Amino acid sequence: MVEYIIRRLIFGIFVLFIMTAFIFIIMRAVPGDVVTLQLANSGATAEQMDAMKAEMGLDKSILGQLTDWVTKAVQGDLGNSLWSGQEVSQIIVDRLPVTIQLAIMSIILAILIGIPIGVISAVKQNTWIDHFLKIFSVSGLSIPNFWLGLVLLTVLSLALNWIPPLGFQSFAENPMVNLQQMILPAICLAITLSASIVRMTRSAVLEVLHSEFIRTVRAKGARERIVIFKHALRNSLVSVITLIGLQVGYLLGGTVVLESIFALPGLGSLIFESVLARDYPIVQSAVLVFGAMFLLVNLIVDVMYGWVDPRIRTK
Amino acid sequence: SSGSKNNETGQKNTNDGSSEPKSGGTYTILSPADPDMLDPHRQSSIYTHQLAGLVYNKLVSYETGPNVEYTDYNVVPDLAERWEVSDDGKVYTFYLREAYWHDKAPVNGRQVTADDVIATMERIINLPGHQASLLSEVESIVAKDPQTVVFTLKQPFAPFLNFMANHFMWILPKEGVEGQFDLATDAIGTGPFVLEKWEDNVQATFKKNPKFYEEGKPYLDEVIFKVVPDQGSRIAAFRTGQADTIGSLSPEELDQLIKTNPDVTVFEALFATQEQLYLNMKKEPFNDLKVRKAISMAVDRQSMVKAIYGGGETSGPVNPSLGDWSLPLEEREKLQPYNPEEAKKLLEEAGYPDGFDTTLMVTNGYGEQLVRVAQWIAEDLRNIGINAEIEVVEYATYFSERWPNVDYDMGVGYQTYFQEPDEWLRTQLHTNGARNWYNISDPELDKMLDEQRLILDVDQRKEYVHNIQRYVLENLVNPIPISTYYTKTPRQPYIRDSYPHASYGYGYLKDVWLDK
Amino acid sequence: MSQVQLDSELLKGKLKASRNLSVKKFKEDCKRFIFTQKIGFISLLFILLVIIIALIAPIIAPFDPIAQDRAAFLAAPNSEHVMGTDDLGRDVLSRLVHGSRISLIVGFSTVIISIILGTLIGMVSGYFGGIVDMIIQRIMDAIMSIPALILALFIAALLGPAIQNVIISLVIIEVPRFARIVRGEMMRIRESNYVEASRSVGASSFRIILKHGLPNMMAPIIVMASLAFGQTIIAEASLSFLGIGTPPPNPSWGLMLSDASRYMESAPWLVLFPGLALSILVLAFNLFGDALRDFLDPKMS
Amino acid sequence: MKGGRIRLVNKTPSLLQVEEMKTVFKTRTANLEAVDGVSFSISKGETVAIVGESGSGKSVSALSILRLLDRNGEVTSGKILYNDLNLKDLSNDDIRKIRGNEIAMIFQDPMTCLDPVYTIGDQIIETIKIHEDLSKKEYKDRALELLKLVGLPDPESRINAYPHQLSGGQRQRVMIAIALACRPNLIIADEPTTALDVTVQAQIMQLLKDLQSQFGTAIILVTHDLGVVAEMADKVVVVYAGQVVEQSNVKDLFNHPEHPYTQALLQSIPKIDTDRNRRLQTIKGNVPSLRDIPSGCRFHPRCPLATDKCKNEEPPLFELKENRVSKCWKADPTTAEKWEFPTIEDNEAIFEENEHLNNKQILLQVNNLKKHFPITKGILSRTVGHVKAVDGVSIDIYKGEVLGLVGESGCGKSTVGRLITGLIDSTDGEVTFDQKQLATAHRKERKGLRKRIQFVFQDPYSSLNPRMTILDIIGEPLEVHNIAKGNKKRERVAELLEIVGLSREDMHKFPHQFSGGQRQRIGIARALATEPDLLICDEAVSALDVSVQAQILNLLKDLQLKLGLSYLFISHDLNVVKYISDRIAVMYLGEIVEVTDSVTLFKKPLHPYAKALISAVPVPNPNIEPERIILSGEVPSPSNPPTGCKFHTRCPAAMEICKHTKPELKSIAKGHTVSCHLYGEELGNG
Ligand SMILES: Nc1ncnc2c1ncn2[C@@H]1O[C@H](COP(=O)(O)OP(=O)(O)OP(=O)(O)O)[C@@H](O)[C@H]1O
Ligand SMILES: Nc1ncnc2c1ncn2[C@@H]1O[C@H](COP(=O)(O)OP(=O)(O)OP(=O)(O)O)[C@@H](O)[C@H]1O
Ligand SMILES: [Mg+2]
Ligand SMILES: [Mg+2]
Repeated sequence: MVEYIIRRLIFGIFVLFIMTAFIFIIMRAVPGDVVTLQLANSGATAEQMDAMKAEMGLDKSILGQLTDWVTKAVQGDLGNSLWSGQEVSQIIVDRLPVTIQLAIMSIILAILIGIPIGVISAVKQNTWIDHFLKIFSVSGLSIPNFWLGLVLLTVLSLALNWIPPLGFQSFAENPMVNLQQMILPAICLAITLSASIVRMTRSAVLEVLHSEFIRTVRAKGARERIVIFKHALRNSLVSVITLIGLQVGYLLGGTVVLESIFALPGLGSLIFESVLARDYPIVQSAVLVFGAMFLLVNLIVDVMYGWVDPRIRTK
Repeated sequence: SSGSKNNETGQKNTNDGSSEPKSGGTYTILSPADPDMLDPHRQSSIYTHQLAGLVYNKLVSYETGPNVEYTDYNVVPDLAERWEVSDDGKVYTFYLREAYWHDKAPVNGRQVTADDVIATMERIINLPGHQASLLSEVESIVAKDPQTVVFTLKQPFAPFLNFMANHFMWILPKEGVEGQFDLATDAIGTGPFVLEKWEDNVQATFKKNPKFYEEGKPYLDEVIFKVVPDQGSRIAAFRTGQADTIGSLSPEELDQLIKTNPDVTVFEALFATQEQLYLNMKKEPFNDLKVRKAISMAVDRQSMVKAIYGGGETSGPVNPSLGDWSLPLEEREKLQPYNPEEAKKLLEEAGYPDGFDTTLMVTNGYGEQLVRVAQWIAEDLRNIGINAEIEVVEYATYFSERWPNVDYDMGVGYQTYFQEPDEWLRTQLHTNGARNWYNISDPELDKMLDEQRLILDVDQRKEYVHNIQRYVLENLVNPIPISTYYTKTPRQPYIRDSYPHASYGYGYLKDVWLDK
Repeated sequence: MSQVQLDSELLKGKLKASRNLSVKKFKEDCKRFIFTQKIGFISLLFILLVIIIALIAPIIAPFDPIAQDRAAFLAAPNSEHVMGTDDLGRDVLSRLVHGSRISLIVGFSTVIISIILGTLIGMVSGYFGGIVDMIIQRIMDAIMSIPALILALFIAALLGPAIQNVIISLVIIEVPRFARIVRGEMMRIRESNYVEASRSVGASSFRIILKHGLPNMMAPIIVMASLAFGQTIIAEASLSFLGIGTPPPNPSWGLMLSDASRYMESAPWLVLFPGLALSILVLAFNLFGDALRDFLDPKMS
Repeated sequence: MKGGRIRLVNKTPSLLQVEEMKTVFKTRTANLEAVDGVSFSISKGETVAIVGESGSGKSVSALSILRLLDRNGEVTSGKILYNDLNLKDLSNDDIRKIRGNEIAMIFQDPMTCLDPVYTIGDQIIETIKIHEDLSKKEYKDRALELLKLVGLPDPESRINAYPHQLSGGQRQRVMIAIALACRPNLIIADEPTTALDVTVQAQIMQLLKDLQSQFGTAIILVTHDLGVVAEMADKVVVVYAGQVVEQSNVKDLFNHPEHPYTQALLQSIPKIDTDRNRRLQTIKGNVPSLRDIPSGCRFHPRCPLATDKCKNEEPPLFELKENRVSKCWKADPTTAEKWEFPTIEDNEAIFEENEHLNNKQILLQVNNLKKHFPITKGILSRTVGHVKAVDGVSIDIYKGEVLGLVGESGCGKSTVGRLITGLIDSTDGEVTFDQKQLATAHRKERKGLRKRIQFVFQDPYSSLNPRMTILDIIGEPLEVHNIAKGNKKRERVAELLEIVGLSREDMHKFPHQFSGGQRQRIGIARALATEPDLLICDEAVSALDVSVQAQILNLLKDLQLKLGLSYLFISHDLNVVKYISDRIAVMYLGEIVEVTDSVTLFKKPLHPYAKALISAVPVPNPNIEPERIILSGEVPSPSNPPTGCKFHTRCPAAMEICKHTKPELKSIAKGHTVSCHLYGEELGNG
């Protein structure tokens, strides 16, 4: 297992490297850079601009810049923001917890909503309950989450004269406020994810229910409860977990929009602002962190496979 | 005529004498975005300079107060207690008041000296950026004594005092200039509020400066500046009392807000800049004055600004927010009539009876309203046969490539918030203007632009500047001023003595107090 | 009649017979689909309806979608403007009708380009395996490990708002997903007995990929495509919401929705119609995809 | 006495009595009567076998008893009396108390029947927990005891194993332990040994017999293997298309089958004593689909004796004597006429002599062939070991000859076949075909050689691309080798279809429109397209019903004689191999251990493994009491084979030398080679 994890981590680093290069090259291939952006209207001379570019290391070839960046990043130095000059690592450390908390809350919410509904749907296959839940869950996939966020916010402020308190506070600082701030965006993100979980749970449970060992369990005289929760659900978890791993990408993507709407200082909103401001080191690092998060979640997913399915554990 | 408008709907903004200002309270400002950095000399962003106004002072500033219009540009003392101008208009002597830096390391509350001013000015001159040009006419700066600074100019220069009041002229402590602390992420000044903490893109917290040079001020204990990117969220926050002010709203948004919060007060003011429709003079057919005039005539400015911004004025080459430096409203309207029939005729005369196809560049970096303006203008142009396809360009590309390199047919955009007619006119319209991104080259105009800088008498200069504007609207017609809209900013009803000014900086918050 | 003629007559007859047979099979399949997948069928009808609307948009739209009625800004639905007007006085119904074009163009182009690229990459990767597969998969992993919307945002923001840029960025997102599915299918098919049978008679790799691989993976690809369609349309809307999607004045549903979000309180109809249209279309694609999956899954019958 | 089995006298009160049971599946298009009026009874300690071809309703009958049918199935009428309790009418709760406790079930495939995510201990204990309230320790003790009972080695540690960590035979033992957990009175076993190798099958059958004699449990055994029936059952119920067509005690059934279907079934299976030169009896047509049930007697379309009456009137179950019924008009005691099954005319029944074999020309020569599949690990796919799937195999095939290849699952039979065809590359060794070496031949030559060796696959359905027409499928080799195109291709395909007994009209259909036997004919037609000299038949008839299997075997023999084809015939069914092969090679763990002609091998096998293998074959004749050599232990892993003689770990005759010295393949007699230390060269001159 340890060897497996190490191997996955090495793979992950490899993947992250490709990703970094990809982002790096695209970002520099498009027009616009910080220096011109900052100085275009200033009447600064070309020499002044070049000097500034040199100061920021933007005068080298893309490959040279990439090498520089990677060498430093490997040593834990992610550079400084080209605008504020702040250390990128610090900015990321400040913002990462928000996004992580948001992601975790959404995943938990989505699981809490998705799995029970999925199981009910499977057990009541082809009844009206099933059809209803099916339409309901597919609808979850069909509503853009930014949309949901806006509606929630407007409706709440109008109907209840309440919105989550502004000014982000971390969970450690003030759990009550923090939860109030996080719950709405988490719900918006969770809806889509839970919709996929419902569908996956339903089909996985159905498939397992058709398998032979379920017949064995029934032949033992087991109650339906045991058949479904002890055997069918447990065996379906592998596919549900895989799904969560794959959907985490969508979830993290959704944070961009929802963090903007709900004024949460997370990585998602950071990345959006930084792309527009051509703040290369931040974009670079934030994408890297997102990628790493995605890979990490998938690693956790794979490790969990082993926990769920002993066939994988021993391999 | 008044080029500005400073109305309060609702009641009780000014202290009517019935109550004395109360100290205390927190004032929360919601903003759609954050300064990218705090260094005011490296950044032209409004967000940086608004916050700088809380922390820093300039040598001189613009007057604010109950009897001052939002757009009045009266230069008043700030860090300089008073100043003297030599008769030849070339030597300015500033006498510093007794003021102390904020009590933060490494400056630790020492007194402000001439050295600080000189260090700051040198920094401004040496850093690349727009601000350097503000001091381009300065020959030398010397400290006569620790409290006196003398500026010697190369020649008499009319805009000088205005430039000294410009928001780029925030005076920094020497230690900052020397790099003893990071000006990008920290700010130590002399202003009414002390920066306590700045979390990039989240919030900036300011505490009252107990040693502010104006006795008894500021009243507020704390100013909080929060970033809430989504407009809907900002409104919701205001509605639920989590914010004191949230920036300007569209008429529809304001209507809805007033429905739920009827006692909200609304501050209305002219926007500090204007939309301009600019044309690439090197390209056919925009090199033809008739075509430019036709385009200008085709745009229904009044209906546009009403429909999109809920109200505003036809603007001129100098933005009306600069008060009477701008042409009077009637004249602006007379010189830029809405007359599609006449426009069509002009086009015909120019040889385009059926109009032509072109593109209209716009960026969404300024928000959606400008994109709507572009759509409006395109529709107006369609009416006279010009088929302008809208090209929405990403902001960074727009601002660092397309616009400065004059890589467009037509474009519509906002100009930077200039505070001096010289900036409005000379940087944009002079053949060598730093912001002449339109391929304008008119030797006669260049001469006029150079001359107005030398006229020291204010009234005389105003007259001359008006003439230049008349000339521009008749003989150049590029960039075509469109409109300046009224900003409508909701405010919580308990806010008192808030007198904002068109120039940058939240410095006016020193007067604000909360009546609750 | 000569022998050759006879033969060709015969051949024609045979061909016709075989065509008839597959036509008949197709007809039967359709009937079975309609009969067993009612929701899916209704969804399909809805999708077809939207496609037709998009095709004949200029004919059925009562107004020019970008023409501004300056006498009626933000008009509530009325007899002239059945769905009201927007903040520039443009007819919402007409914009909605024309907007379907953009949604469908973005959806179709993205999905079709992604299918082609994804299938090519996936088939090569899956069939040959080994080092080729390893390299391709790592690149796909790298792209996939950037959260979708962030990648789209990144690319669309850098390239600027334009339909083709939206499509490019969505394609970059979808390709690895298709490639992965196709690769899996190809690996499954590669191991299948009929491919082994084909190899045992000496068929070339090219022939196997083309004749055995492609036809046998169409079903999962179609299912995947119908689901990707929905995601793509939503992604376009999200990008428009962030201001990097379809550029105005062209109406896209996402853009309309994002523009309308400012008038959520004052002009809710602006939000309602494009929102409904978008959600129902995506819903239809999802339900259709689901139905197709059920239909094609032998275990479900 | 057979293995101490208790034979109960008639008239004992029955434990379970099924009367006129009818099971219906609701599908979207129709209601399928999968079981239509089945009746039988079973007494304590008795074994009743339910036999029939695939799809005849055996499993459904078994599942109906405990109401374990899929959700869409229901027992609609009839009675299922268990100790006077009608299981059909019990509440869900009550029948649950019977399941596992009074009546237990064992299913076919032990891998898919055990929940993969729980340890086997958990799964055994679960059963006990459901029905009995014990302490934790008692549960565990019971589980251990059960594992010991079913002969699982080292139960203490195995109790914590997961199903995938056990071999097929061990898993089946666990299934049996689960079934026995609550000491049920009746066990219903649905094909309990079908998925297992013959040697393991023998172990499991022995175990069931032992347990039955120990506990007196009654067993309902569902199977299609008449050999297993003959060996295990007291009473046999023959089902056809959802109905019981004959019921009898086992001896009577095999000695005097009453129903024409039973008769045909018995004749269509090759037995050890079947004459290799005789054509197998076949039953025309296929088992009817439930959607399209024939009128009258359901068997009439396939019955050579059918009359108009059979077509129109459904025969009742005629009771011939006690416990003996037949559902055939011929058995009507009122009209009782003697009938005899029409046998094929002798000149047709006997195959011609195979002249191709006369000149003994070597066609294929395999020399020391090896295939080691690498086991990889790590990021860089480091090779950490090898699966020695084929480890030095040498065989010859003569022109016109059938060489049978037998051995346990995983011993490398298929790999040998694939190596010879060139589907995979060998690690070592050489294959010489018609005097040309395959490995060294250049590309064009190789392609030419490949044309002459073709493959017939086990599963006819999955080896046909479902999206291609038969024309394209059979035409593929013609196109690939540029033999024929367009019109010519069509003609050739038509010809081939006719050769394998299909009609040319079939070429425009798709695979799913054919029955199993027809599909295998298509597979054969494809293999014949390039006019090959050698066919490799990898389990080519294993997936087919016995009646269809007989058709295909006859076809293969015909083709051999007519076209002079040679076959490498790979199969685990030794009866089939014996019937079709001229010579047989026995494989164990990637090596050939014995090669000889088929008669000799069955009469006088030499290698201890071959002996065990042959003795383990169930004989479909209840009168014969086979002497079993039950091999102990499991097949070792081919990645880590034992040293010396690979068989020594399981060999009853293992000697010291076997552990470290590998025996050579020696010629013992003419055409009889064996690799075993028991036999020196000198022995062979006999
Ligand atoms: N859930 C179901 N729905 C519809 N038909 C079914 C279902 N289960 C079984 N059948 C049908 O019932 C018939 C009898 O099936 P059954 O499994 O009893 O056959 P069998 O005799 O056990 O065959 P085999 O030897 O292949 O196991 C078949 O035609 C099968 O298709
Ligand atoms: N591609 C492969 N990679 C690794 N190991 C393989 C591969 N193919 C077969 N093997 C292994 O080689 C051994 C022999 O396999 P093979 O399929 O030849 O056995 P077999 O005798 O045909 O068995 P069966 O009767 O089950 O078909 C098995 O242990 C199998 O797991
Ligand atoms: Mg069965
Ligand atoms: Mg095999």
